[in-house]
Amino acid sequence: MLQLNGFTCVRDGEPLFVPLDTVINAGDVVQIAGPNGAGKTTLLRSLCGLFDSCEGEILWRGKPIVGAKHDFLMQLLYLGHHPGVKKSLTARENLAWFAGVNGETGSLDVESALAKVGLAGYADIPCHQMSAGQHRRVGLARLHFDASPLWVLDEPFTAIDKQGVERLEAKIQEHAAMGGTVILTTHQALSLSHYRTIELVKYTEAFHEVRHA
Amino acid sequence: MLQLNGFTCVRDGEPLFVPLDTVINAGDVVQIAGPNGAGKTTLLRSLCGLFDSCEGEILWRGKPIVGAKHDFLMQLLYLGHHPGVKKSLTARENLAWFAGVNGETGSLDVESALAKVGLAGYADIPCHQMSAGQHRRVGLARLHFDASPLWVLDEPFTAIDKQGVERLEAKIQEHAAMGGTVILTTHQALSLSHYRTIELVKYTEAFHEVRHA
Amino acid sequence: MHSLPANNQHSSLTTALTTCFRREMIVAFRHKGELANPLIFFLMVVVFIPLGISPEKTVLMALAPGMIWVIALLATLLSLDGLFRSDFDDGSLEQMLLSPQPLPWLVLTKILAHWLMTGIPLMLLTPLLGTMLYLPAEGYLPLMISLLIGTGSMSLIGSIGAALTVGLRKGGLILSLVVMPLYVPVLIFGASAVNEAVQGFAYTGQIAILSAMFVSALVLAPFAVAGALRISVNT
Amino acid sequence: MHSLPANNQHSSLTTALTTCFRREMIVAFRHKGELANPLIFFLMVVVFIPLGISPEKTVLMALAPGMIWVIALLATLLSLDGLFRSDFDDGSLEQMLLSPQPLPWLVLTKILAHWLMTGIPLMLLTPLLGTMLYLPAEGYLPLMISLLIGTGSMSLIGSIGAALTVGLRKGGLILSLVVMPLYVPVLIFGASAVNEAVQGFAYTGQIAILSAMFVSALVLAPFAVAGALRISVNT
Amino acid sequence: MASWQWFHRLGSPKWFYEKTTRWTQVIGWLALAMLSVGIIWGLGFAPAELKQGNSYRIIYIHVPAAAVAMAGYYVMAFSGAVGLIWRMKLSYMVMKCAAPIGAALTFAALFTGAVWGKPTWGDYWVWDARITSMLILFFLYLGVMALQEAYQNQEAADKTCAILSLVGMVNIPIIYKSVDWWFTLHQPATLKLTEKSSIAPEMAYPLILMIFAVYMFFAWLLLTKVRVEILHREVKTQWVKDIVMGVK
Ligand code: HEM
Ligand SMILES: Nc1ncnc2c1ncn2[C@@H]1O[C@H](COP(=O)(O)OP(=O)(O)OP(=O)(O)O)[C@@H](O)[C@H]1O
Ligand SMILES: Nc1ncnc2c1ncn2[C@@H]1O[C@H](COP(=O)(O)OP(=O)(O)OP(=O)(O)O)[C@@H](O)[C@H]1O
Ligand SMILES: [Mg+2]
Ligand SMILES: [Mg+2]
Repeated sequence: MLQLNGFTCVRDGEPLFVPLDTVINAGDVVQIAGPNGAGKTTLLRSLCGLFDSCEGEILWRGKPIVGAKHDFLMQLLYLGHHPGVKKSLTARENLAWFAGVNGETGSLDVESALAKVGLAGYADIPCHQMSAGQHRRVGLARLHFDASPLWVLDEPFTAIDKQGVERLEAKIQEHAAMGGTVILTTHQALSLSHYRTIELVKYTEAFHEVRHA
Repeated sequence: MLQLNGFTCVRDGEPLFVPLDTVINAGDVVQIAGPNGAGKTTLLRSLCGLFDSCEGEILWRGKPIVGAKHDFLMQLLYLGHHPGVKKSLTARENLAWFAGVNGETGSLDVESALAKVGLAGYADIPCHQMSAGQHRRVGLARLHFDASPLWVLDEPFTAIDKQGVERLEAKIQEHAAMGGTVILTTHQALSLSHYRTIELVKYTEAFHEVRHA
Repeated sequence: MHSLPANNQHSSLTTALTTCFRREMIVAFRHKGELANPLIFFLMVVVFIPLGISPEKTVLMALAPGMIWVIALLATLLSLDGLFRSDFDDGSLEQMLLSPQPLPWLVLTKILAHWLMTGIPLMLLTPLLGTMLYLPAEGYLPLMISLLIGTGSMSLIGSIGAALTVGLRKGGLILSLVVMPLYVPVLIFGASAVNEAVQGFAYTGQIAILSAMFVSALVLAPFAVAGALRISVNT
Repeated sequence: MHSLPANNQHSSLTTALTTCFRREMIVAFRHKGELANPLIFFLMVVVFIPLGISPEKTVLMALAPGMIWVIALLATLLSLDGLFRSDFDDGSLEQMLLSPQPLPWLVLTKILAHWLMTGIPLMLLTPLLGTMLYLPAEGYLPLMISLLIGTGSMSLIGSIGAALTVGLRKGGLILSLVVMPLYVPVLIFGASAVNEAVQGFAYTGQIAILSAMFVSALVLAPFAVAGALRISVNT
Repeated sequence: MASWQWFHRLGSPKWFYEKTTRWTQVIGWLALAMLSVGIIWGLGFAPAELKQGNSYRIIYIHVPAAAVAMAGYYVMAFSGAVGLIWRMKLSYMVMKCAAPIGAALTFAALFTGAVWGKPTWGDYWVWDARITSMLILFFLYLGVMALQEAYQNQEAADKTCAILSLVGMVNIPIIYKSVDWWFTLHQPATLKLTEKSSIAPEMAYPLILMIFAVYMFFAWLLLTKVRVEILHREVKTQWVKDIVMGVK
C-alpha cells in the first residue's frame, strides 16, 4: 500500500532520522516511535504531503504520491496535533464540515459517531465550551464515519482518559481487521494485539525495527 | 497548607463535581483524577484564582486565599494546558522571563535547568523550531529553578516521551520529599511511590477518595 | 471496500463547496455583532474625518468620493486578517489541503463568504456615509456600483495576502503591506468613476476596467491563494 | 525553606519589570520587519489619499494636519490588536496574572513597549509625511509634539480595549469599535493643535490638555487593563 | 444590618421579579397614557410654528428621545459599576438591558433630527457639536452591545461591558467638552440648538409632558426587558420553572 524507500525528512539541511525502508500494507498498524524531537510529526506530515523537504521516495500503490494525489487524498484521514475542530462551531457542525470537505455525500449519523467517542448529548454544544479531552474527542469522532482506509494519527491519545484510550484502541484494531491501515505516534504504551513499531533513530545512529506479537 | 471546605466549581449554574473536603499538606502529592470533562482543569484554575465561579471555600495556611493573595502567589507555580512558552523567544529568554515575573532576583542557571529536562544545547533555539514535546519541556524546566513550594500541574506529561515522564516523576517525588506540595492531573498511570488520588465525581454521584501506598 | 465510485465525484464537489460555504456563514453569524464590525469601522472613520480636518460642507463634499473609497479599502483590508488565521491555528487549514476536492474551489467559497460579509454591507451603507459627507446626488450610483465590483476584487486580491501571511505571528500589519500596492489600481479606477460622475462625465469606462480587473482576479486569485496556503502550511 | 525574605520585595519588583520590558523588546526586535509595519501602513495610506482624492497641492495642504493625525490614530489602533492576544493564546497571560508582582505595573511595561515601538516611530516619520502632503512649515513642531503625547494616550486607552477583547476570536474590529469613541478627544485636540499652529495661533492650550489626558490615562488605564485581563482569563 | 438587607434582597433576581410585577404594569399604563396625551396634544392641538409650519412638531419626539438617550447611558454605567463592586447579578442584567434601549433612543434622536434637518437646513446631516456628540454616544452604546454579543460566557460579557461602560462614562464629559470646543473652533455658530428658543408655552407644555412620558416609557421598557432577562438566566431554578408551568 505505502512503500518508503530510503525516506527521511530534512531540516536545516540535515536529515532528521536514519532513512526508512519499509512497506506498510493493508491491515497494518504501525507505531512511529522515538523520543521528543525525533521527527515523528515531521514524518507523518511528509507522508500526507504537508511537509516536502524530504529525501528518498514514498510510493502509494506502487506510484509516487505526487502522481496519484487525488486518489491518495481520497483514501487518507489525517489527525494532527491540532485536529481541525473549530471552537465556535458545535460538534455537529464540525463533523458535517469534515464529511463534506472529504467528499462524503451521504447522510451523516452524527449522534452515533459522537456517542461512540463518549460525547453522547454533546452534538449541539459549541466546542469552546468543552474540556481539552472532549475537544479532541470531537476530532476522533471522524474515525467513526470516514470511509478512508489509511489513517495517519499524530498522538491521538493526548488528553483522552483511560476509558477513551481503550475505546480508541479497539477502534484502531477493528479498522485494521477490516483491511484498513493505521500509522500513529504516541508516547503511551499501546495495548494492541498486533502492531509494528518503527523506531526513528537520530541520523548518526543505527536503524532498527522491532516487530511485536 | 491548603484546605478545601465543601469546594466545587460551578458552570452554567450547576456544580461540576461533588464538593471536596480535604486538606493538602506539605509533602503531599495529590492527583486529581476523573474522566474527560470531570472538571479537573477548572478545579486547578480555581485553586490558582484563575476561575472564580465556585462554591465553598479554600483556605491557605488557615486564611482564605483572597486575603493572602500576594503571599499565596509567591508560593505558587502553575503549569496549565498552555505552559506560557512564547514561540518566538528562545528557551533561555522564556525561562528568564518566568524567573523575573515570579520575583526571583538571583542569577539563573538556564543551561542546567534545560539539561535536566533533556534539552541540553537547546537554550538558544527559538521555541517555534521545537517539536511538541520539546516545547512543553521548556515549560517544565521551570520546576528546576523555581523556589515555590506549591506546584499545580495540569497534565504535565502531555507530549513528553517515556524517559521524560520518568524524570519528571522523579522530580515530583524529590520536591515532595523536600516538603513541597504537588497537585497534578494526568490520564496516565503514575509510578510514584507515595501519592493520593482525589477522584472528581459528577455532582449527582457519590464522593470518594482513594489513598495509595 | 472503501473507495468511492468515480461517478459521484461531481456531486461530492458540490457537497464540499456547499458545506464549506455553509460553515463560513455559520461562523460569521454565530457572532452576529461581528458582522456589523466593518460597518461600524467604516462609520467611525467617517466621523473622524470632520473631527480631524474640517466639518465644513464645501471641504467634505470635495473629499467624499475618494475618502469613502479609501475607507472601504481599509475596512476590507482589516477584515481580511482573520480570513485564514483561525483555520490555520486550529488545524482546519491542513484538513482543507488534505481534502480530495480542488483547493482553489474550496478557497473560493471562503472568499465569496468574505465578500458577502464585508463588501456587500459596505456597499449598502454608502448612502448613509454619502449623506454624512455631503456626496452630491450624482455620486451615489457610481459609488455603489464601483464599490460592489471593487470590493469583490479587493476580497480576491486581499486573500492572496492573507494566505501568504497566515503562517506569521503578527499577520495584521504585514498583510496590509503586501496587499496595499495591489489595491492601488482598484482604488484609482473606483474613486475616479465617482469623481467623474460627480463632475457630470460618463464613468462607464472606469466601471468596465473595474469589471475586467474583477474577472481576472476571480480567475487567478484562487490559484495563487491555494499555492500560498500550501507554502504557509509547509513548516 | 522556600519563602523569600520580605526585604527584597522591592528589588524583585524592579527585576520583574525589567525582565518584562526586555522580553517585549526582544519579541518586537526578533521580527525586525514587523517594527516597520505601522510605519509602512502610515506611508501607504498617505499614498492612497492623493490617489483617491486629489493630487493638488492646495487640497492636500488643507488636509495634511487632520489627515496625518487620523492615520496615526488608525495605525496605533491596528497595532493594538496583538498587544495581549499572543500572551493569551500561549498561556503567558495566565502566568502574568499569577505573578506575585502587581499586575498594573506589569501591564504598564507592555504598554510602554508598545508606545516605544509604534508611537515614537510614527512621530519620527511625520516630517516625511508632512513633506509629502505639503504640510506648512509651522505645522511640523506641533504635529510632532502632539503625536508624541497623543500616541501615549492612545496606547494607554487602546490597551483597555485590547484587554477587554483579548478573549474573543476576532478581536481586531471589535477592538476598533470599542476604542474609537474614546480616541475622539485625543484626535480633536491633537489635530487642532496643528491646525492652529498652521494658522499662526498659539497651540500651548491644546498641548496642555493633551498632556492632562495623558497623565490621567497613565494613572487610570493600568488598573482598568488589569481588571479587564483578569476577567478575560476567567473562562 | 437592616439597612443592607433590602440592598441584598434587591440583588436577588427572584425577589426583584416578584416585586416588580405590579410596578411594571403601573408604569406601563402610565407611560402609555402620558405618551398618548402628549402626542395628541403636541401633534394635534399645539399651534403651528411661524417659520417652520408643522414640521417643527418632530420636536415632540426628537427632544425627549435625545434627553433620555443620555440618561440611559448613565443608568447603564451606574448599574455596571454596582455590579462590579457588589457582584450583583441583577445589576448586570439592568446594564445589559439598558444598552439596546439607550441605543434605540439615540438612534431615534439622530433619525428624527436628520429628518428635521432636511427642511430646515437643507441637509440631512450637519457636523454640529451636539449632533456629533450624540453620534459618538451612539457608538459607545454599540461598543457595549457588540462586546456583550461577542462573549458567549455571560459572566465575562457582564464584567467586560461594565468596565467598558465605566471607562466610557469617565470619557463622556471629556468627549462632550472636546466636541463642543472643536465646533466653536471650526465653525461660527450659525445654528444654536442649545439656547432656549423663546418657545411659546403652548408648545412647551406638551414637550415637557413628552419628556416625562419618554422617561416613563424607558423605565417600563427597561423593567420588562430585565424581567425577561431574569427568566432567561434563571431558567434552571425551580421558581422560574414554577412560573413557566403556571403560565402554561
Ligand atoms: C441628526 C441630527 C440631530 C441630532 C443628533 C440632535 C440632537 C439633539 C440633542 C442631543 C438635543 C438635546 C436634548 C436635551 O438636551 O434635552 C437636541 C435638542 C434640540 N434639537 Fe436637535 N438634533 C438634531 C437635529 C436637529 C434639527 C435639524 C433641529 C431643528 C432645526 C433640531 C432642533 C432641536 C431643538 C429645538 C432642541 C431643543 C433645544 C434645547 O432644549 O436645548 N435638532 N437635539
Ligand atoms: N469555557 C467553557 N464554558 C463552558 N463550559 C466549559 C468551558 N470549559 C469547559 N467547560 C465544561 O466544564 C466541564 C469541565 O471542564 P474541564 O476542562 O475542567 O475538564 P477536565 O476534567 O480538565 O477534562 P479533560 O480531562 O478533558 O482535560 C466540562 O464538562 C466542559 O464541558
Ligand atoms: N518549524 C520548525 N523549524 C525548524 N525545526 C523544527 C520545526 N519544528 C520542529 N523542528 C525540529 O525538528 C525535529 C523534529 O520535530 P518533530 O515535531 O517532528 O518531532 P516529534 O518526533 O514529533 O516530537 P514530539 O514527540 O515532541 O512530538 C525537532 O528536533 C525539532 O527541533
Ligand atoms: Mg510530534
Ligand atoms: Mg483538562
